[in-house]
Amino acid sequence: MTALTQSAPARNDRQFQFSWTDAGPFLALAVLLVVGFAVNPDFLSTTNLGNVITRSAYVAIIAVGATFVISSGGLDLSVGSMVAFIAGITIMFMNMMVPGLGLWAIPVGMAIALLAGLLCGLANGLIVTVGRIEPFIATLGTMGIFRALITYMTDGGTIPIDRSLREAYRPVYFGTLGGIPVPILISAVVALLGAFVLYKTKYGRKCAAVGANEDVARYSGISVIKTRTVAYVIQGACVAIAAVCYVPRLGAATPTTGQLWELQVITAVVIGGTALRGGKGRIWGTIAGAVILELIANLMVLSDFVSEYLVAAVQGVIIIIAMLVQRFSR
Amino acid sequence: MTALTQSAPARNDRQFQFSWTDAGPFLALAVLLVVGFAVNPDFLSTTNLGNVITRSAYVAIIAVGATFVISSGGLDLSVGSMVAFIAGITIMFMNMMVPGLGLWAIPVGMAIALLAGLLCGLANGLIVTVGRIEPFIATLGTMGIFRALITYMTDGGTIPIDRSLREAYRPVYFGTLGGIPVPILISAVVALLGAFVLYKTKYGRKCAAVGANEDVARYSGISVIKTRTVAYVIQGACVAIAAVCYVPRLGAATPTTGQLWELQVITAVVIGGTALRGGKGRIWGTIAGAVILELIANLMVLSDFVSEYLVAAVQGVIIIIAMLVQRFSR
Amino acid sequence: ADKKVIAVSIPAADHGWTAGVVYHAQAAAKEINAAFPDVEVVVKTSPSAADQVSALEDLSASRKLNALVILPYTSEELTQPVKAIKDMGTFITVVDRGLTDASIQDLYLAGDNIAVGANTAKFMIEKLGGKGNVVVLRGIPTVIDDERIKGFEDTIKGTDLKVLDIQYAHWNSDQAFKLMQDYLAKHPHIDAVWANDDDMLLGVLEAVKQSGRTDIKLALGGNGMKDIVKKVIDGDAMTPVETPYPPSMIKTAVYMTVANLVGQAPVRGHVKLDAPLITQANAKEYYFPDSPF
Amino acid sequence: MSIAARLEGDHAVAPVAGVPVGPAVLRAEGISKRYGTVTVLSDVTLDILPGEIHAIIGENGAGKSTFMRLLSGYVEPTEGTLSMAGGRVHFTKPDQAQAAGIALVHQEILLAEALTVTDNLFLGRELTRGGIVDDVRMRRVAAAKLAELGCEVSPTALVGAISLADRQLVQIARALLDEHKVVIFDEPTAVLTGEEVERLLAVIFELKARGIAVLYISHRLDEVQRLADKVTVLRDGKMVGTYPGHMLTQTEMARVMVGRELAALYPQRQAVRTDQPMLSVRNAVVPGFAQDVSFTVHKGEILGFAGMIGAGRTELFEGILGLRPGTAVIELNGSPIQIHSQREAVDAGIGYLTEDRKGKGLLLQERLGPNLTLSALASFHPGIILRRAREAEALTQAVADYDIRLKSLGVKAGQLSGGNQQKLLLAKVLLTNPSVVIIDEPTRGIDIANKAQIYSFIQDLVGQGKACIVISSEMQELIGICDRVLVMREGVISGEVWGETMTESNIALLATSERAHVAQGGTQ
Ligand SMILES: Nc1ncnc2c1ncn2[C@@H]1O[C@H](COP(=O)(O)OP(=O)(O)OP(=O)(O)O)[C@@H](O)[C@H]1O
Ligand SMILES: Nc1ncnc2c1ncn2[C@@H]1O[C@H](COP(=O)(O)OP(=O)(O)OP(=O)(O)O)[C@@H](O)[C@H]1O
Ligand SMILES: [Mg+2]
Ligand SMILES: [Mg+2]
Repeated sequence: MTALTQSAPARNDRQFQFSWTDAGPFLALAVLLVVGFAVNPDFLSTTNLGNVITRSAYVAIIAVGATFVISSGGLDLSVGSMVAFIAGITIMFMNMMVPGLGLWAIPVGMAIALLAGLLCGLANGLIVTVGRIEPFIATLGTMGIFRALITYMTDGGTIPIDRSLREAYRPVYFGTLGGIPVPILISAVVALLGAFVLYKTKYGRKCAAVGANEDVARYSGISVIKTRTVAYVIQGACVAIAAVCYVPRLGAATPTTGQLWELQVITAVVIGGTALRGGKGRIWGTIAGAVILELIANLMVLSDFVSEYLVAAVQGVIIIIAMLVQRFSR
Repeated sequence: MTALTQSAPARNDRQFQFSWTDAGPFLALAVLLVVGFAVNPDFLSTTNLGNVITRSAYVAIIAVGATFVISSGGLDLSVGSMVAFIAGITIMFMNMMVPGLGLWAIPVGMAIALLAGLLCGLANGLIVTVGRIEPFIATLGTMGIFRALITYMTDGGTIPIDRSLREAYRPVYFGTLGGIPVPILISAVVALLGAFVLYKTKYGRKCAAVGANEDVARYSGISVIKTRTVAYVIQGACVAIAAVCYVPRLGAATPTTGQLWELQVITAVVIGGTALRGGKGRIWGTIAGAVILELIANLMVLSDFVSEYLVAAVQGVIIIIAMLVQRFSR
Repeated sequence: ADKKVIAVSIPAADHGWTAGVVYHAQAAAKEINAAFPDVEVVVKTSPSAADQVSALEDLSASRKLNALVILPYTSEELTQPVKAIKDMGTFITVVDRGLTDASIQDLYLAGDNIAVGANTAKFMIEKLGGKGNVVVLRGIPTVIDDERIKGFEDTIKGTDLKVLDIQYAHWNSDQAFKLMQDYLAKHPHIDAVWANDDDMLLGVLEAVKQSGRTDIKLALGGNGMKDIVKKVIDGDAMTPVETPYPPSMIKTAVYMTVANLVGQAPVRGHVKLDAPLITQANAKEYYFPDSPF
Repeated sequence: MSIAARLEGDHAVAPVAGVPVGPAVLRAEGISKRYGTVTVLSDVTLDILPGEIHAIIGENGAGKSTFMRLLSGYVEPTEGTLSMAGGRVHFTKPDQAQAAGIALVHQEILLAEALTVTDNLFLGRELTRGGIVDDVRMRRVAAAKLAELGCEVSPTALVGAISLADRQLVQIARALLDEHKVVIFDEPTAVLTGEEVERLLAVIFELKARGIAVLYISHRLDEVQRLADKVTVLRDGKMVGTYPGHMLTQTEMARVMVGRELAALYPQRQAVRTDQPMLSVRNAVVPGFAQDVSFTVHKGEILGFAGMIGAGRTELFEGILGLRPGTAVIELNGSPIQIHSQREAVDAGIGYLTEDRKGKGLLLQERLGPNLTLSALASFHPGIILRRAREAEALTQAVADYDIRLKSLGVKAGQLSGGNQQKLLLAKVLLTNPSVVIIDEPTRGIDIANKAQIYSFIQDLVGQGKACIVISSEMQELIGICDRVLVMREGVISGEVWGETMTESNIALLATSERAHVAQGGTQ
C-alpha cells in the first residue's frame, strides 16, 4: 500500500453540462410530435399545430404564475374557478360600460380584470401566509368561493359579452400579428417576463429560497410571508391575463368555465420539471408542459384508436409514461 | 461524571399533556354542533345526526387510508375514481356470480373488491415509489384511468346490482347493529385498526419516519419504497371497504360515483391535523375532519341563510375559518 | 371517391343523460357507416365547452367536413366556433341547445327544457289539487338546468304550491341522496319532490324509502331513464309519470343530416320535440331496456 | 498552583472583572432564556471588545449555542438586555442583528440544499446590476471567498450535492461576505480537517487584526488555547467566569468547564486486537468518490480512516453499505456477503453512524424514544406491536449511559443541544448491537469530558470482540484510540500507519502531498 495514485478526479463545473432533467420536457414534446405525425400526418399541419399551441396559451399563461407559486413552496387549486370568476367580472363590467364608453369598454374592462386578478391572488396569498393554512386546503376553499361567486353572478346560467363588443374583441384570441396568433404572442411575453423575474431578479431568488428552505430564507432576512404572497399575486395576474384572452374565444362566462384547469396547470408545471415541493422553477419547461398536455388531447381527437370512454385513461397513461421517460432518461 | 441531568427535574413524557393542536378538530366539531343547534334545533335530532355520520362513513374510511399515505409523505388523488371503479367491478362480479352462488355472491364479491383495492393501491404505490413520479401527478394519472375504466364498464350509464341481491345487501348501508348504523360501525373498526397500526406497530413508526425525512429513514435501514408502497396498499384496502359499503346505498355504480371525493378526503385529513408534508398522522383527527365536512354540508341545507348559488362559497369560508381557528387557538 | 364526412360533436358521458347521447350517437354512426359506404360519421365527445371548441378546431383543421352535428355545451360559447365551421361550407345541424345566432343552424332539432319543467309542474298542480309543499333538486348550473327550473317556477306561480327548498345536487345520485336526507330532516311535511333529472331521482327515492316517511305523495324526475320509465309502466304510486327528454334525439338528428347529404330531399328548418308526459298508457314507447340510460 | 486551587480562592487567574477596558462593541447584560419552564440560560453578562477573540466554552447543553443565537437575533431573551456601542438594541429577527453588524456561523448547517453554492452565499443580498442579478460577479466573488477558506467546490454546485465539510465552509464564507463588527463561530471546525482548520484560524486572526470582535465556540480546546484572548465558561446555563485566554491550559479549561477533576482523555490501550479478519472489503468503487479501495478490519481492532476534506471517506463507506451507488467485494467473518441497503447491513451486524446527524441521523421533529429505536425496530420490537415500556426503559438507560443532558425526556430530538444529539445518535446505532461499528466523526461537537467517555465506549466495544472503524478529521483522536490508521486522498488509500509511525505529521503528509515519502507501517 505504498503506491500513491495520482488520479485525481477533477471536480467539474456543472455550469455548462447538458442536463437531461432540464431537457426532459422538450424531449417528451419532440417524441410526441413524432408519434403524432405517425398517427395522423395532418397532425403536423400548420393549422392544426397553430390551433393547438394557441389553445395551450391559457394553461401556459396560468402555469407561468403557478411556477412561481409552486417554486415558492405553495400550491393554488383555485386558478380554474378564478378564471371563471374574473371572466365573469370582466364581461359584466364591459357590458356595463359599453353605453358610456363604447369600445373603450374593452381596455378598461381588461384593466379591471387585472385588478381583480391581483386582488384574488392577494387573498389567496394572505390566507396561506398570514393565515398559515396549508395551501392545498386554503385554495380549495377559495376555489369553492370563486366558483360559487360566478354561479351567483350568472344566476346559474351564462353571462355573454355584449354584441357590440364582440367583433372588436375577437382579435385578442383569433387575430394574428405578423402571422403569429395573438394568444401565442401574449403567452410568449408572459413567459419571457416570468423567466426574467424568476431567473434574473432578486425576487426570483427569494422565491426559490423560500420554497427550498423556509428557515434558511427567514434567517437570510427574506420575508417568507411577503415573498410567497407576491407569488400568489403574480399567479392572480397571470390568471387575469388568461381570462382576458379567454373571453373572446367563447364570448361568455359560465359556472363551468375553467373547470379542472387547476389540475392541468399543475400537471403542466410538474411535467415541465418544477418540483412540487418547491425550490426550483422552470418557466420554459412549464410552457413545454402546457403544450404537451394540449397535444395529447389533440392527438386523442385526431386518432380514432380509442373508445370515447377511454380517452381519459389513455391521457393518464401518456402523462405517466412521459414522466417515467423524464425520470429514467438520465 | 456528575450527572447534571439530575439537577434538573426530569419532566415526564408528554403523554398526558393537553395539546391544543391535537384537540383542534374536536373543538371545531363541538363548535359546529353548537352553531348547528342554534341555527336549527332539528340539527341535533338523532335521525339527522345519524344520517350525517353514516354519510361521512365513506369519506372517513377512505381518509383513514389517506392518513397513512399522507403521513408517509405521499398523496392520492385517485381515491374517488377508485371507489367508482371498485364499486363497478364488485357489482359486475356479484351479478355474474348470482346464478351460480346465489347470496354467496355477496361475500365473494366483497373479497374480490378487497383484492381489486389492494391491486389498485399497489399500482399507485409502485408508480410513485419505483417509478419515482410526484404522487400528485402519478395519482392524477391513475385517477383519469380509473374514471375512464368505470365509464367504459358502464357504457357511460349505470351498472345496477342484481335485484335478487339488493335486499340482502341493503343492510350493509341501511342496517343497524345494536342501534348503531352498520357503516358507522365499519368505519369505527377501520379507524381503530388504523390507529392501532399507525400508533402501535413498527410499520406506523416507519411510515412516520419515511414521511418526516427520507434520508434518516434510509440511513436507519428502513425501506422507503416498501413503506410508502404499503401505505398506498392500505389506502387501496380502505377504498375497497368504502366501495363495499357504498354499493348497497344506491345499488349501482355510475361514472359520477365518488367524483371529487379525493378532495373531501384530503380536506378531512388536513382538518384533522395531519400535515400534508408528511411525518405525522392523526387518525382520530381525520375521523373528526370527515364528520365536520359532512356536518357543514348538512348545515348549509338545514339553514336558510344562503342562496343556493353560494352554498359552495360558504362551505369554503367555513373550512378556512375552521382551519384558522385551529391555527390560532393555541 | 372521397367519402362525405359527418362530424358529431357531443358532451362526454359524464352522467346518465349524456351517456345516453353518446350511446345513441355511436349507434347512429355504426349503422350509417355500415349502410352508406360513401359516408363517414365521426363521433367526438368533449368534457367541457372549451374542449368542445378545441375538438371543433381539431376536426375542421384536419379534414373537410361536409356536415357537423353538434349538441353544444352552451349556446353562447359555441356560437362563434360553429359559425367559423359553417363559413367553410359545412352543413350545420344543431341539437338540443340552439345557438345564439339562429341563422347559423341549417337544421335545428331540439327538446324543450322549459316544457320539461312546465309539464311536470302542471301534473303536480293537478295531482296535489293546486296546493302543497314541494322541494326541488337542481342539476349543474347550466342553461338546461336553468330552463327547466324556470319552466317549473313559472307554471306554479299563482297556485298554492310552495317551493320549500331548492338546491344543487349536480345531477348526481349520491348528492341527491344526501340532499334529500337533509330536506327530510329540515321539513316535517313535504308533499312532492321534483328532481329535474332521473339520476337524482334514484337518490331521492332511496332517501325517502329509508326515512319511512309517508307524507311524500309524489317524487318526479325527468329525461326518461329506463329504470324510471319502468316504474311508470309498473304503475308506481310515487312516480306515476315521467317527462321524456330523449337522448335519442341525437340519433334522429344524425339520420336527418345524412338524409340531407345523400338523399335527394333537402332537410332544413327547425324541429322542436315535445316533452309530453309519459304515463302508464304510453310508457312502453319510451322504454329502451338496452340503452345505458 | 493548580487550577483547582486558583478556582477555589480568588488568586492569580481570577475571572476578569465585569468592567471592560475599552468600549464594548457588544454587551449582554443579565441575559436569561427559558423554554416553558426550562431555564437554559440564567443571568449571563458579557462584554465583547473590538479586535478581541472571545471563546465560549462549556459542556454539551451548557447553553452556548442558545446564547449565540440570542446575540444574533435568532432567539429572543426572556430577560436581560443587549447593547451595542453603549446603545440598547433589541433584535427580533436575524437580519436586524446582521444589519447591526453581527453575523453567526451556525453549529448546525443552515443552507438550502436545492440551491447552488453561490445562491446560498448571497441569499437575501444578491448583487445586482441595474436591477438584474449579476450572476457572473456573484460567482466570481463566491469563488474568491471560498478559495480564501481553501474550499474548492464549484460555485454552481448544488449545496445538496457537496460534502458536509464543504457546506460548513460555504456557511463560513457566507458570514464573512459582508463586513461585520462581530462574527460568531459556533463550532466551525467540528467537520473540518487539519488544513482547513489552519486556514480558518488564519482568517480569524485577520478579522481580529481588522478590529473585528470574534466569538468562538469549540470543543477543541487546542484551538481555543491558540486563539482566545478571553475565555468565558458556561456551566448549566450559568456563567462560571471569564478568564484571560493565554493563562489557561487545556486541562485547566476542561476542569473549569466540568467543575471537577478529569480522567485521561484517551483510555488505556488494551491488547485485544486479533489477527482474525472481521470485515474485509476488496476493490470498493464508488463512482466519483472512491476508486479501488481495499482494507480489512480485524476482531478487536480499532481501524482509523484519516484524510482531508473531499478525500471520499464518507462516500466510500456509504457506497459499501448500499447507501449510494457503488460496488465492492465484501467478506464478513470470512464469508462473502452482499449489501444493497442499510437494512441488509444492519441485519449482517454492521452499524454505521453518519456524520450528518441533522440531515441523515435523527428525526428532529420526533421525540427521543422513537429516534433511539429507529434503526433497531426489528430486533427491539419483536412481533408487530411496539414495546413502548421497553423503549422508555432503553431511553432512560441511554440517557444515563451516554450522559445525554436534557431538561425533560419529552423533548424532541431537535431541541437537544448539538453534542447531545450526537450522543443520542451513537446510542441509536449501538442499539442494533452491531459486530462491526463504523463511526463517521464520532465526537463531532462533543465536549471534552464526554469525548473521553465515547473513547472508552469504543474501547469497550472492541473489548467485547467487535471491530470498529473510526472515520475522523481529528488526527489526535485517531492516534489516541486507533490500532492502525489508513489515510485516504482523493478517493484512494494513500498509505497506512501504525505503531510509532502513527504521528500527526506522517498522517498529514499522506493526506496531502502528491507523492509522499513517508515511512509507513511500524512495529506493534
Ligand atoms: N427549543 C428548545 N426547547 C427546549 N429546550 C431547548 C430548546 N433549544 C435548546 N434547548 C435546551 O437548551 C439547552 C442548551 O442548549 P445549547 O444548544 O445552547 O447547548 P450548547 O452549549 O450549544 O451544547 P453543545 O455543546 O452540545 O452544542 C439544552 O439542554 C437544550 O436541550
Ligand atoms: N458535488 C460534487 N460533485 C462531484 N464530486 C464531488 C462533489 N462533492 C464532493 N465531491 C468529491 O467527492 C469526494 C469526497 O468528498 P467528501 O468531502 O464527502 O469526503 P470525506 O472524506 O468524507 O470528507 P469529510 O468526511 O471530511 O467531509 C472528493 O473527491 C470530492 O472531490
Ligand atoms: Mg451548541
Ligand atoms: Mg466525511
